Amino acid sequence: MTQTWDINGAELSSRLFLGTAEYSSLDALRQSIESSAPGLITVSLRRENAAGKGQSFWNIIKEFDIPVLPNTAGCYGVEEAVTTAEMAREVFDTNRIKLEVIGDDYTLQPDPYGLLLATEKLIDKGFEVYPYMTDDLVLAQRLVDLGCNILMPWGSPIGSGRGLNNVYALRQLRERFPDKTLVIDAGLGAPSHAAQAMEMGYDAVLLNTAVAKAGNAPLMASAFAKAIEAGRSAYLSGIIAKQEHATPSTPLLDKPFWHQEKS
Amino acid sequence: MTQTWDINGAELSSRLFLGTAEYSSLDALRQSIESSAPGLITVSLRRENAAGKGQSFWNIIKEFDIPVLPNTAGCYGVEEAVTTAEMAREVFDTNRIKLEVIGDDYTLQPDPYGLLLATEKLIDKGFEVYPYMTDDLVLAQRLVDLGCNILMPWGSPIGSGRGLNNVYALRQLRERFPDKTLVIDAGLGAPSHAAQAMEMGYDAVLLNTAVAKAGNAPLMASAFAKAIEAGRSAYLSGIIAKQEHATPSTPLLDKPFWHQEKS
Amino acid sequence: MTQTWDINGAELSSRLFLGTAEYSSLDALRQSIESSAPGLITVSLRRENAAGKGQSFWNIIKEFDIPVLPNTAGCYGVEEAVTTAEMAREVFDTNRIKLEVIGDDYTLQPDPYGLLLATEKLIDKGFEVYPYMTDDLVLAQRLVDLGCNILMPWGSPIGSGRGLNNVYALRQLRERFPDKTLVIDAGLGAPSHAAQAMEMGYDAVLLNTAVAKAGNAPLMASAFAKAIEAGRSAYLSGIIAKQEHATPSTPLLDKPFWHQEKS
Amino acid sequence: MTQTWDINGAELSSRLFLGTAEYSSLDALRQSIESSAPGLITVSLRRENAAGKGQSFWNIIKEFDIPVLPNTAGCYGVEEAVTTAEMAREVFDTNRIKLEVIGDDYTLQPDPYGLLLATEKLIDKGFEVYPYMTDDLVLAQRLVDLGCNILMPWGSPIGSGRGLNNVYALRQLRERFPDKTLVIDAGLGAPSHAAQAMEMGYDAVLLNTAVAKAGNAPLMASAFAKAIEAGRSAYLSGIIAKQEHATPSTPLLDKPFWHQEKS
Amino acid sequence: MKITINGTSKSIDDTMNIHDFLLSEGYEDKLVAVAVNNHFIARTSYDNYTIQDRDIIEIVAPMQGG
Amino acid sequence: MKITINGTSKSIDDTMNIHDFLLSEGYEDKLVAVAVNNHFIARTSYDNYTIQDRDIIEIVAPMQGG
Amino acid sequence: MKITINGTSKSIDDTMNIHDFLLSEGYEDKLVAVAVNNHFIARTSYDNYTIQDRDIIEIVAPMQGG
Amino acid sequence: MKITINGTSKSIDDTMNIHDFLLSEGYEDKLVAVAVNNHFIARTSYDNYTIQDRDIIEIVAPMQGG
Repeated sequence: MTQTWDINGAELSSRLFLGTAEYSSLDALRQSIESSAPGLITVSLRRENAAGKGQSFWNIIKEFDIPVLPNTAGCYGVEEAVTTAEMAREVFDTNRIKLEVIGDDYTLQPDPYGLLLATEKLIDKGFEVYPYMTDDLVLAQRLVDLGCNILMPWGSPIGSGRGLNNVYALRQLRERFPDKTLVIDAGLGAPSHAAQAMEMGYDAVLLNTAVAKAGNAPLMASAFAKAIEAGRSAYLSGIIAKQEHATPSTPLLDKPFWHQEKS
Repeated sequence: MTQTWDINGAELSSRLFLGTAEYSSLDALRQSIESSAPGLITVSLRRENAAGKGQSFWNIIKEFDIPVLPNTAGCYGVEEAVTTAEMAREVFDTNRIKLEVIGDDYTLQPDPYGLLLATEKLIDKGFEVYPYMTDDLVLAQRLVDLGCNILMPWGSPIGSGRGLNNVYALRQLRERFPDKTLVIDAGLGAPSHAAQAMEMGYDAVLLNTAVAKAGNAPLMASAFAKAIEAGRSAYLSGIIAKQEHATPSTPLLDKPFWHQEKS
Repeated sequence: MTQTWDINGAELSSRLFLGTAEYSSLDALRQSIESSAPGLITVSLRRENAAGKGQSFWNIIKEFDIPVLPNTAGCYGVEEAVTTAEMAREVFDTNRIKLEVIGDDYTLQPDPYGLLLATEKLIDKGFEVYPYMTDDLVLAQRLVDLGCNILMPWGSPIGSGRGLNNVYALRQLRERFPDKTLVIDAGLGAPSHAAQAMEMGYDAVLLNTAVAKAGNAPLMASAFAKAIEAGRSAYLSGIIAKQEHATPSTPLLDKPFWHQEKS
Repeated sequence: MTQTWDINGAELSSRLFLGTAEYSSLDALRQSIESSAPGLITVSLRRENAAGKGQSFWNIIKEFDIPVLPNTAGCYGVEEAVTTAEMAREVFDTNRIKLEVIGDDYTLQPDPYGLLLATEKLIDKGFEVYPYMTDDLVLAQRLVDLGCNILMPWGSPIGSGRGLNNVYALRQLRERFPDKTLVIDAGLGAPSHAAQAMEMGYDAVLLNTAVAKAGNAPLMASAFAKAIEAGRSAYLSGIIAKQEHATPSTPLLDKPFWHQEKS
Repeated sequence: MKITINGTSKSIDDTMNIHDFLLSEGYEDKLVAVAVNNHFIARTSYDNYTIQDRDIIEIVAPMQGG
Repeated sequence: MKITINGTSKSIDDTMNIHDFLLSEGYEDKLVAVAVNNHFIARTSYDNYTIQDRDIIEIVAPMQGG
Repeated sequence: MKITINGTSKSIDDTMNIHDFLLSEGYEDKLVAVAVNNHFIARTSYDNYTIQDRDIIEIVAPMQGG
Repeated sequence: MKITINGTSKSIDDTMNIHDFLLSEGYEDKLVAVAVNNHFIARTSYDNYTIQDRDIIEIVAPMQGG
């Protein structure tokens, strides 16, 4: 019933992109992936000791036949982000990179300056860049000019659960880049936030904290998966326009007692 | 995967209540019921001539093994509403009645005075009253005092597609009547509105115009069905609390290049 | 520069109605009245012992040449409210009564049923009723039918500082009762809330907690007074319509370097 | 009663900065300045022919003893903006420059890249830069690093009258730059928007369209002046915290009929 | 005598009960409910109620509703 | 006899009217209003109303209100 | 030689400096500023800059702005 | 000589290339990637790069991420 869709030539089975961090256990992570069947799974790189603690996580992800999207989480510098991307490409064997260049400690806001520099270098190196960005229209245009086909504006700060802080700016982005793949990345808290984004015509939603930190992660994962499908279907179907006044749903034609006085 | 739930002793298969009016065709109606599998279907009564135009509609609804909820749509008077309810009980062979006593032409707002009088009479006559009401807490208490186990506050005016006009009042109702069945009735436009209501702990959502007048009614019907399941699951799972600031989803422990300067 | 206005034949010098409770001291109350020069001052009645503690308060209010509006605060019953109103009329020598009939302990919501009964009795007894009401359109019509020329819908629960919980309903009230005096009573927290109400065409604003509990009551009182004047002037002037896109304020005609490429 | 305040060492008599464009007549402009007594007046430069059409406008502005803030409105290029600023400094005999480097035709969004380059050049040339910027925190930090003491984030697109599109981002800016002068520039429509900005702790508000295009410009100008004073006083006074439930303003101690049943 | 049926006035000669009336009007195989002068008449009472001059009769059937 | 005044019960020996009662209680120079058994007693009726056993009397004065 | 002034091309015979040019164009009593080929020319330099063929000259004055 | 590996300094006697180093450190069967002095070293270059004194080496593996 879910339709597959195309992103830069790859066919994805879902418009939910799911993060793998912050779950109470690897088992909770596995169950959340199973219950939501995401189209992409985001992963990261960390220092590894000989004990190989990262390997068990990776073995779980490999079980699933779902493409991964490595990130450069926590990078503040351009060189750092680029080198991390190169290591990720080798480890995960994919050109996809969720490019995070952080510009602020408190909001984890993307740095609109470093992001452009890193994007340019990575596209030169043959990467398929998924830029984690703000909702800035001019930044979006610069990224598109550099060759990005995918833009991932934040809804609100990572892990804040605030939903869409600036619906106006996000609406503008959709309107101005009708042919690009737009993904809301970060800040969502509830499925209704995800549905709202999809109803606006966004192509996908990337989530992590809202699922991983929910009371019941696998159940919340499936909730988001459904909400994203719901929002997409609503966008495709066409939503009724808001009215200032009521219009009766039940037609009044042939209503009985029509001659009666109002009480 | 959908769970059945109990409403006044009856087992319903979905938390979506779907209206049957305003569809572009009886076929669009049939397909919308099929695609969304609602828990209740709302129906009405109109003057019938010997030609029996109402019968074809009813034959479609009978195909489905879904309980119906007759309404008293368009009634302004108490007697009128009560007599309509009695006729509906005989025709549809159910004690359920969606009681509408309208108090205003432009907003189709429920009349909080006539509603109480009609509710009292109908409960005396053995009806199971589903009151279409405002979000007024005192009205809710009066209805409960009369014996209502189900309350159906409006989200916004019928057919307006505005969603939840007064989230505060609706939150109060849920908080104050934890043991009653609360259904958002009327005014929703998009699946995100329905998800939001369910995330607040509402038990069900009643819709008509948002589906019937959508560009593609059957697709929108399924969208709402999914959004309602999503919102319910999120409520059961527990939604993360909103934060003012960001918290990194990807842990920074063992991040490479940790010693580096920020660019 | 402030204009006087007419309310039921009386001339008021301001559209701010100020409550007198909850101030840190009688002196803070006096200064707040001085700094904001309200059009009406709300007062109440309480049990008095021979020591006469109520008299000092009243001596302060009497200093000001400002009409008072006694309330029936805390009344849950109709008889109780009516008898309180009668005592207030004698003590304060005015037919004005702010009629509060409370229907709920937590929200202090007006009881739409008791309010109608008490209003009818008090109008029979020659009172000029200022009903503290919800934003319910049908209740408003009933009150008008009983002879009320003034309606005082709440913005949000008393003392909550939430501002206008249901802008839609308040807009409807203004639209439907263009010739009645509409006053927002209760729930405001900040001057911007009061300005917003006045911009919507409300005739006045009644405040207490937002001023009395502010860090600096007299300063906040003057802030609300200014905001109410600002909102009124804006309403009279006519506010620009919201636009989806920008329109340059500085005209581009004859801009220098017009031939230049964009950087 | 209005207090003067210091901006970069200059003493201003008001926290309203008023634009001079789009008025129905020079007379409407003069009256609006008179009725609102702004702290700064924004002006621009345009191509002049020998007839000297610009001179009459300037003669009006000179009448007022109010400092002017020239802008670089409509500049898309860095060089263009810098040269315009240099011409403005000579013509208006002030180092102040409202630096606009536009990055988008539809939203007139500031270009966060060109803005930094132009700011650096102008600060080198001894200008006091008032940057018209987005609400981007990283951009703000870069501007501060370049030496800006004043930041002018937009509320929403110029002339749109939408008010504050992203309250969260604006709140972050205030919180993170407690010692800088923050001015909301562009997008406001109603006085309540200006009051809201000032209540958040913003230091001033810059307006043009909302006044010039109002039904009655001089009246709207005075409305904004009052709303800005109201918001500032509220900020200084301290606004009550929002509550979920009500707290009675009129104390219940010694309430008469205390023994009574609730009706 | 004159009656009103679903808002339209109609003349019928002899008095009859609801059951006969529905038959004569061709409703026999229809799922309908009946009210006379704003009072509900149950199916089980169709034989018992004899239509009077000036009766206002409502005959209703299932219809779409929200 | 026993009465209740402002929620507190009190014994008074001989019957008196409201006017006398207020004097005896020391309210003479106070701005107050009176209700007995939930009914308002106007100032002009103080002399006419004789306090009964078990009367519930409310005596109120101006106070801060919102 | 041909120059562009405020976006309009114009022919002037002999070379002159900005000061002479403004006089000849009737700007003497106007409050204006000047840029040539996108570079600002300060008043104090009006005598020093001699207009060249193909120069692009901007002459601006105060105008309404937001 | 002294090197830094994943932020911790370490002494190794003789020079070796990345391939040998990973073996000696017990990473042979691990899925890892390597950077030296902030530059990525591809697997295919492990044999070619000889570790120098003061080299800063990062060895990373898959980990949870959002």
